Parts: sequence; C-alpha cells; structure tokens
Amino acid sequence: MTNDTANIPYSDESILAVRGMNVDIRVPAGTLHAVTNSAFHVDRGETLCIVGESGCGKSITSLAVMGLLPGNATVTADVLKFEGRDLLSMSQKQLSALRGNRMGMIFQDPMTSLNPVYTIGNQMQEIYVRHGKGNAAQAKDRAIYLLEKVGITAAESRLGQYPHQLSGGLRQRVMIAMMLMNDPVLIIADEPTTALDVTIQAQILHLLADLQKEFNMALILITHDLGVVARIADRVAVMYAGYMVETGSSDEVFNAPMHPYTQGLIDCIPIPGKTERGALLGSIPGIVPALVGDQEGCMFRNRCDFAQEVCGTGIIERKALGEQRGYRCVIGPEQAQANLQASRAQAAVAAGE
Amino acid sequence: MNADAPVLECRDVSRTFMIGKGPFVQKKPLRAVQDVSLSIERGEVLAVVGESGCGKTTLAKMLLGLLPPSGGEIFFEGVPLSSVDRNAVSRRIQPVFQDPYSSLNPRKTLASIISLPLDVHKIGTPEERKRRVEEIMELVGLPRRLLYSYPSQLSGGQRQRVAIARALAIKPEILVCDEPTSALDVSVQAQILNLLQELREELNLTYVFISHNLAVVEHMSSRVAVMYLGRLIEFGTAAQVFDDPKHPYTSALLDSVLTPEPQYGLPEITTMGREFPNPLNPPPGCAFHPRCPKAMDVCSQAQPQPADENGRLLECHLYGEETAAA
Amino acid sequence: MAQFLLQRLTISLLVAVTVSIIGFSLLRLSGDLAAELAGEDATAEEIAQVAKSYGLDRPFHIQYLDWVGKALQGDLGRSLFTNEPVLELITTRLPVTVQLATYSLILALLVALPLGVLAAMKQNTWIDRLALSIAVFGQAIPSFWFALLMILFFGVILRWLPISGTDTWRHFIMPTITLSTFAMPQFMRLTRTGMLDVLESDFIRTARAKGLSPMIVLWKHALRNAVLPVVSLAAVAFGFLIGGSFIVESIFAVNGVGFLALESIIRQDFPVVQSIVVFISFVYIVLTLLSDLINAQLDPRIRLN
Amino acid sequence: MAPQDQAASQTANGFTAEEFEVEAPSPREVMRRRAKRHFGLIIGGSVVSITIVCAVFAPLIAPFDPFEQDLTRRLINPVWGEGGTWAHPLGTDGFGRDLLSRLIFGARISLTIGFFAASIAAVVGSIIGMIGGYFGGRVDAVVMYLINCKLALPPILVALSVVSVFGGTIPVLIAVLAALFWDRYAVVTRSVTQQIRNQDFIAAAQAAGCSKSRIILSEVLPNLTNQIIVIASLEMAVAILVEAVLSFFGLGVQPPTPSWGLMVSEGRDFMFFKPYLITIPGLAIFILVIAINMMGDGVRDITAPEGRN
Repeated sequence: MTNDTANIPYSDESILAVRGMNVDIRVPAGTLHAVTNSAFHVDRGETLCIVGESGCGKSITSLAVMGLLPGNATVTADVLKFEGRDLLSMSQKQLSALRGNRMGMIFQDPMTSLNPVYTIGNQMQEIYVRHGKGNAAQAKDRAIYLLEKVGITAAESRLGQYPHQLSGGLRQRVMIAMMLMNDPVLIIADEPTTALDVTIQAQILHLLADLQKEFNMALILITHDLGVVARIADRVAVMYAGYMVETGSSDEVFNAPMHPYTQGLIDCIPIPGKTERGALLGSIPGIVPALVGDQEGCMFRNRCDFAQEVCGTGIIERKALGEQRGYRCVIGPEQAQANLQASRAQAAVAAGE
Repeated sequence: MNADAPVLECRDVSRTFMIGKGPFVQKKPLRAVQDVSLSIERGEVLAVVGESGCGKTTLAKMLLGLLPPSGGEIFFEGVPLSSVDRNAVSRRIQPVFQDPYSSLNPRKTLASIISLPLDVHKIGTPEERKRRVEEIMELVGLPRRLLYSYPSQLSGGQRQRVAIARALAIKPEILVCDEPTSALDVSVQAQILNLLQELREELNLTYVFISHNLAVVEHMSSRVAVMYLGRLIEFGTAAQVFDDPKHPYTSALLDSVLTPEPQYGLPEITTMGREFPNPLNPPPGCAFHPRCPKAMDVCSQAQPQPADENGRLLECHLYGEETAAA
Repeated sequence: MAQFLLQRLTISLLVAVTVSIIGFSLLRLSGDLAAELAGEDATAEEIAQVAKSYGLDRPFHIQYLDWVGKALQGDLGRSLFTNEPVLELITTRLPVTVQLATYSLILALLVALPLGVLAAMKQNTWIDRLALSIAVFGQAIPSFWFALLMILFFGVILRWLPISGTDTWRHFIMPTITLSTFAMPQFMRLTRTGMLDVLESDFIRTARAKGLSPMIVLWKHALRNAVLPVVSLAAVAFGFLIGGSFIVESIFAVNGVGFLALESIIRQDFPVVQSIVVFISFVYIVLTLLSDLINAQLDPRIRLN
Repeated sequence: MAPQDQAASQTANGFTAEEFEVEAPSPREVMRRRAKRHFGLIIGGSVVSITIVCAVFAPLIAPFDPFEQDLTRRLINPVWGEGGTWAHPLGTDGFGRDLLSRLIFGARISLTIGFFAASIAAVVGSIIGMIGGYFGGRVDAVVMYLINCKLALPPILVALSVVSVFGGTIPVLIAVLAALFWDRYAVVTRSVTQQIRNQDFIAAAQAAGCSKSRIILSEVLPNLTNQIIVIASLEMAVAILVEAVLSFFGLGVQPPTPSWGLMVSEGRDFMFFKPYLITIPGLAIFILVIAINMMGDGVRDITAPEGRN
C-alpha cells in the first residue's frame, strides 16, 4: 500500500506519534480491516480527539496504542512511537511497564471498569506499588491527594469503599485519579462520559481538561459525540470505516469541514438557536459498510451525495491542506466548500417552506 | 369521550415503588413520580426531559397503561384511563423504546413482529394483515424484501424502523417514544428523527417524546416538561423553556448541552458538581437545593408548590406567591 | 448482612421442615408398617395391637411431630432388621463416608480448578479441547462400571491396588478416583466458563491497562471473581458426594453410610432409609448455608448490601 | 394518501435498494452452517440416530431372541476371543443368551426411559421456571422454595427407595426420574425468563395488548427452546445413567428384561474370567451417553448467539 501519511510532520517532542498504522483482526468470515493507514500524533499539553460512529475503529486505535488488543489482532505501522521509543518492537513486559505508568487509560463504563471485590484504596495503591513508585503508605497518601484533586470529598474514607458503593460519576473520577497515580504523560480516554448523565458529563470533561493542564499531559479523547469534540479538542481526527478521513484543528474541522462525511455528520446534529425547530435535519443515508475482506476505493461512497465513478477504484489519496490539515476524498477543497454551501442553502430553503 | 379534553392528561399522578427484597428487609419507598400534572393536546409533541432516575420512563409506562399510578389519575380524552379497557388503550397509544436490540424479539421475523398488534386485536384476515405490514414497512422505509428477516440481520437504525412500524401497525393516535434515538449513531439518529417528524405530519400523530438530549428535544417538541427526582419542575412551550429557562435546573441542563460549536468551549457548571441525590433518600425541601446555585434558606425547608408563571408551570421558591409576597 | 443471614436461615429452616416431612412419608409409603413389625403370620388383631403400641394408629401429623420430637432428642428409632438404634448405625459409619467424600472433593478440585483456568486462558487450543473431553468423559461414564473396570485392571490384572475395604490409604485410591469423576466435570466447566466471563470483563481490561503483570491480573483480579460460583458448587457437591457415595461404597465394600443406605433399601428397612435421607438433606442444607456465607465474605456486593 | 406516501418515503430515507441489502444470513441459516462444521454434533448425532434405528427395528436387526436361554451355549467369547464365533459376534452370557441381541433390545429400555423422563421433566420444570421468572415476587419465592427442597433431597437414594417400594416397572422408573430431574430446567428457564422479562419487546407486547399467557407462550418460550433442548439432551443422558445404576443394583428394570445396567450387574459374577460381559454393555451405556452429551453441547454451540466455533 502506498503510504501518503508518512510525510505528515511531527516533532521529536511528540508524546505519541503514529504513521501508517493498520490493525487487522482475524474473524471467522475473513480479515477485518479495523484500522487502515492511520496517522496521528499528540504533544504534551495537547488534546487530540478521535471521533467517529460505532465500528469506525476509534477504540481499536486506542487499544492498539496501549498494546491491549486481543490475540487475533495484528498491528503494523511505519511509525508507532511513544516518547521516542518504538512500541512495536517492545516485549509485552516492556509494554506493561509503560501501561499505567507513563500512559493511562480511562474506559467508557465506570460501572464495570473497577474490580467489584477490591476496595478503591486497594486498586489505587496497586498501580503505584506495581510500578515501583513507593510503598503502600506512600501510595495511600498519593491516592488521597489525587482523590481530592478529582473533587471527591472525604477522600480517606473512600479508600475503604467498594466500587458498588459509589455512583457512576464518582467511579469515573476514581478511575481518573487511579490512572494519574504514576504521573503519566499520556491519558487515553475512551468515551469517558458516554455512560453518564449530561450534567455529570460536563463536569468530568472539565476535570479532564483541568488536570491535563495542571499535569501538562497529552490527552487523547475518543468519542462519538461531536459536541464533546468541538468543546475540548485542540486537534481532531474524524474516522470512518477504519480510515482517518479528515484531520485538522477543531476550528478548521468544524467551521470548514471538507470531507462529505464530516459535513454530513455536523449537519445531522440539531443546534439550539441555529437549526430551525421541527425542520428536517440533514442526514446521511444508509449504513456503515462491512469491513471484512478486501477493500477498494472510498468506504463512504455508498452513502455519499457526491460520489463519482473514480470513488470506487484504487486508493483515495489524502489531500494535505496544511501541516496537520488534510482529508481523504477525491473532491478538491474549493469544490468541497462549494458543495457544503450549496447543501446548507438547500436545507435552509427546505426549512423555509 | 370528550372531544375538547386534552388527548391525555395527568392529574397529580404519583408512582411509588417499595424497594427491598425479602421478608426481613425493611422496604423503602422510592417515589419515582410525584404529583405530576400535565396535559397533552392532540397533534403536539410533548417532550419530557431529565437525567436518568428522574422518573421519565416510569411516567411513560403509566401513560401507556402498563403501570397503574399509585396516586392521581390519568385521563384519556377526559375519561379515566383506569376505566378504559386495556385493549382499547393499546389500540390508541403505542410505544417506541430506546434500545432497538432489546425491543425486538430475536426469535421472530419482522413480519410477525410488526403484525403482533394486528394479531392480538384480530384485525382483518391474514392476507389483509400481511398487506398492512408491507404497507407500513414501506412507510417507515423498510424494503418489503426484509419481511421474513430476523432482527439480528438488521442494523440499529433499521431495527428502530421496525419498532416504529410495529407501533404504527394498528393506527394508534399517540406514540410514546422513550429515548428513541439515544442508542443510535448520530447519522442514524437524524434519519429516525426525520422519519418521526414526517410520520407525525402525515398520520396526524401525537407524540410523547422522552429524552435526555436537550438539543434533540428542542428540535422536536412543541411543549417541554422538565422533571427532577420524580417531580415536574418546569412545564411550558418549547419557546418558553428553551429561550427563557426559569428554573435553575432547566438552565443548568441547557448549559450542559454540548453543541459542535468550538468557539464556546466547555461550560462552567459549578454547583451541579454535586452528585445526583439518592432517590431513596431525597434531600428535604426542594430536592434540587443541594445542587442549586440560587438556593435560599427556604429551599432546604419547604417543598415549593407549582405556580403558574405566564402560562408556564414552575416549581421553585424563586417564583410564585412566596416571592410575589416578598 | 444480618438481614441476608436471617433470610437465608429462614429459607433453610423451611426447606429442612419440608424435607423431613417428605423423608417421614417415605416410611409410610412402604406399606403397612404395623403388619411388617408384627411378623408375617400375624393376625389382624395382633397387627392392630402392634399399631397401637407403636402409636401407628394416630393421625399422620401427630406421628410426624412425635417423630420429630424424638429425633431432636437423638432418638431416630431402631432398625427393623438388626434392631440397633438408627442413630448409632449412622454415626459409626459416617466417618468413613465423610473421609471418602472429602478426598474426592479435594481430588476433583485439584484437577478441575487448574484445568478450568488453563482451558479458559487457552480457549480453543488443544488444552481447552482436552479439558472439555475429560469433562465429557467424566460426565458420561457410568460410575459403577468405571469402578468395576478399575477393579479389573488395577486390582486383578496389574494387582497394584486392593479391591475392597478401608484398611490403608491405598484402599481409598480407587474409591476416591471413582467418586471424584462424578464431581470433577461440573467444577471444570464452571471454572472454565466463570473464567471466560471474567477475562472478558471491563475490569480485567482495566487491570491490564494499569500495567499489572499477567500473573497478578490472573490470580488477584480474575480468579477471585471466577471462583465465586465454584464455592457454591463445592458445598453442593459435597452433599451430592455423600449422597452418591453408595455406588462406590457398595462396589468397593466400604462400610459407610451409603452402603448402609443401600443395604437398608434392599432389605426394606425403612426407619434407617428415612433417617439417612433426612440426614443427608440436612447436611446439604447446612453446606449451602455455609457456602452462602463464604460467598458473602468473598463478594462485598453481597456482604454490604 | 398514496402520492403523499411516496413523497414521504423518498425524503425520509432516499435509500437505494443496495443499501438495504441484507448480507447477514438468517439465524436458521447460521445454525445450519455451523452444524455442518460441528464435528461433535455430527458424530454424536450419528451415534444417537443409529441407536434409535436399532431400538425401533430391534426385532428385525437382532439375530436372536434376547430372552431365549440355551444352556449349551453359555459364556461363549466374542468373535475376537478364544472360541468366538460369528454366530454370536459379541458372545453369550451366563444363560447362553446372545449378547448382541440383548444389547440391541436394551437400547429400547435406555432410550424410552431417557426420552420420556427428560421430556416430562422438561415440561414440568420449564413451566415452573417460566412462571417463577415471569411473575417474580411471591410466586417466585414459592418456586425457589420448591427448587431448594428438591435440591436438598439426595436424588438417587430417593429414587432407589421409591422404586424399591413401587417396583421397577418402566412407567414407575420414568415417573421417578422425571420427578427427580425437573429442577435444572426450572433453574435455567427461571433465570433466562427473568432476563427476557425486562427486555423491551415484552413491554411492547404488553402495550400491544397481549395477555400474560400469550406473552409467556409466544414471546418468552421461543427464546427458551434452545436452552431447553440442550438441557433435555443432557438430562436424558443422566436419566439413562441413573436407570443403569438402578438396574445394576437390582432395583430398576427386572430380569430377564435386557437393560444395559442389569447386564453389567449380571456379568459381575463372571467378570474376573469373562470381562467382556461387563465391558460390552458398560461401553454401550458410555458411548450412548457420550454421544447424547456431544449432541447437546453441539446444539448449544450452534445456537449460541456469538457462536463458539
């Protein structure tokens, strides 16, 4: 496969740098191409959001970085570097020395992500002691300090509690505090607020953003919620069917989306004060294609209003618009913007009727 | 039946569950819905919003007649729902549920799922039912070819279309949609919302639309009922509630809506930082006061009474007679 | 926790009462007890007299309460056959049965737990298939036949092991193996599925994301959750092993409670049979209660709710 | 209405036919495909089918009358043993009866008792379990209490006692075994029904006006059939084993009826010098029970939602 992501620049200081990453999973029906030619990087103090709908490969991407994929998955990449060290050439032992230590991960469902039979304190101390940061007493002090940091009152008494005694929002805070025990440089949060109520969601996101600033970490936030992305991301990568179809800064992607998928996705969301009440929303017809077996052309073409014959063949090249800005579509940037204006005008007319 | 009466009306409806298992555990009352009064006019979309555990799903079950209220009464066109035959209710009010995976029986074909209401009420001959099923499938955008497919062969959005088709099969007047799109992807959510909008106009339906997603609610509804811990705390037209929220909880909910507008950044929600209270042990007075930025002394002492504020209903000590008197 | 305990105790008591009623009626099912006691060529008058002297002419529930009252004082009646007190018969034979059941339980767990864990970790490999085959084998083999085959092979052809009696530890080898094949497959399957479920759970992924070593993930985080159901089964299985030991006991001439039960059934010695049935049920009830307590101790969700 | 209809469906989805193509096979098709690749199911199924054929056509297949004694032809070794003859491929027993013929007729006993005991237990246990699981509360408490009582009684001892009182006829054996093995159906159907009961499709059926019995029979039961079949096959195997145990101890099927358990018992007197008398009938039980187990496991595998193959 020709690789058009190799020339996207990244700095030596980047905490995590990925270029040309593929994840293939063996399934009974064949090979599932979960992630294809993926490229991203994240620096200290920076928030990268990977956004996409279910099955687009965003969670697989994060698990690949953490080295947590199941045995039937294979990861290949031109570059997969964490703090300048090649992750692909590391042994499982070396990887597990990094996990929970230099990089932490927060999962979607706080109700099931903590072990029900051990206390909060036990689970928080364990990660500290395991990575040789100190003894149990020091771990306890650090745990109390961090629980207070994430806004949990009566931190010391919480250490003796079991997960089922806490609400979902509190558990997610515990999870965050636990992953901060060893001062990681990278936090990957996979849908950290999806299972929570809207009011709790805003708090947790705020907490993550504040902690990231305070500890000067790199944050990769994985979500399907464009609202979350727009509000928290520095840079955004939009994924569809295993491909990163559009990348850029948050402002660029949301204010001037180039890829028809990104454009359609943004138009799907009603915005109070902007979208007319009761009018029809923009929508993307059809469903996500199956990713098993050989692929050719653009994976979005079956659902795309602007699909042409060329979309069905070969590899769709990434069009670079700036250092980090790019998208994977045959339509040129001017035409893409014109298409966006035209479809929005059409929607406005339809709404006016 | 009274034609002028609201199509559905709740008067002081409450539902209490006794929580606790076994003969030796003391049961605690969980007041899932408390003294809710609201009306639904023909042809409108009434939205019920609130966080999980606020009682909106219990209210939906009561409106469907699946759960009797433990206090108050629900009226259907002016007639108490409890006096209406269960079958008559089911012919006129139908549900659409949140999870399209659990709402369809995995062992049945689409044909038998969609025709279930017709079969139960013995409407028409088998051929007529089949024709009706095909007709309704086309209406919700399902190709006829899928007639004998199983739910496991469909995507989430397709399944939700099946659920809508089943609800519409016996031509009901009211659909109670309980979080109909929250299990779906954004692009599919838009498809389903559009479908619901079109069906409503075309079939002259009335919707009770339950959701926690305020952006969706604002888009869909004509009137909005905001619930907190079982109580109706604000109830007015969509314009009233969304353009000028009065209750501090409604404002907080609106503030926490995250739209894809990068210029705004994350909202500051300070007092909402407190956790949602335990419904088994609700705070005294106004249940929202521990999280309320405008809480006063009275809020922790007395339960505010519903007050009419320019045609909208509000339950807050900031409004109504108390403040008027002060 | 106290409520949980109280609830379990009440249920156990209710079950115990019901089981004792069923056990008591077993005796009545066997026909006219008075006629049997009076002897084969007793006249109707003599039978009536016997019935009266044993209190058999009273209503059923009075007889039951009478029986319960005596049983609570340790009087379980006498054997129709040997005229020995039933309690004495059972207590002298119980130790060897308990010994045999304990050995078998330990052997079954020693084989099944590691095998189950290994099978789950190496799912769909040859180890997994081997473990499942052993389980199917153990489930399907008729234990009386398996016992006979072992006698034939190890006792008669190879002459390695004694084929009957309980004199030395070597006498226990074949009975223990036979009895444990009965319980082993269940333990194996339960450990395997429990482990498979746990290994797929979110908190195991969390433990791995924390960088814990595979050994700690397995021993600390996975196993404790996976063995919760095995603990319950172990208690139940112990009751089953005592109840099912008669096959093994009769074939290897182990003079335990099971053998006594079988002899008594064949001799239609129902006071003994009824006492053994009720006794074993009570053992089972106490064991399940115990396993609930252990489970509550292992699982804070039960203990603290 | 019609033109409106059309307009609506166009704007509602604007789908082309291709996007709604169902690529996934139907559940039945998936089952069929998995069954074809399932080694255990094929082997187990074949053995069980052969046994059924033997049992049904026993009089036509068996070379001899299984009851006919011939003291001149006692204890002839099987064909591979010393003095074996093709006239009696598996040899003869202590009464000179042909072992093969007795084995073939014995399949009838095993299968009849196993099948009817498992089926009756399935009906009783599943009804109890579904009722407990569906209605919950007090009804469920009663069901749990019944199950607990059943579990507390030592099954085989009770079976032995009851059979010793009522005699070892086939109807008695079936009734006793069914009464002893309903609990596993009840436990499984109860817990599955509890899960299903909370699914939205039950609420949808209620909202459509279905009666309780209709919901249990047409919404809940179809989701249980696979599990019930799996348990039934496993319980059938257990029932066959228990019947063999009872007969082995002389409390089951009475001689001279050819039951496999009884044959092992009869062979026990000669086992030290004619081991085939116990190995052959024992092997028959073992193979049939393994085959039924393999079939049961196979059914579970091919009907499992995610497919374990």
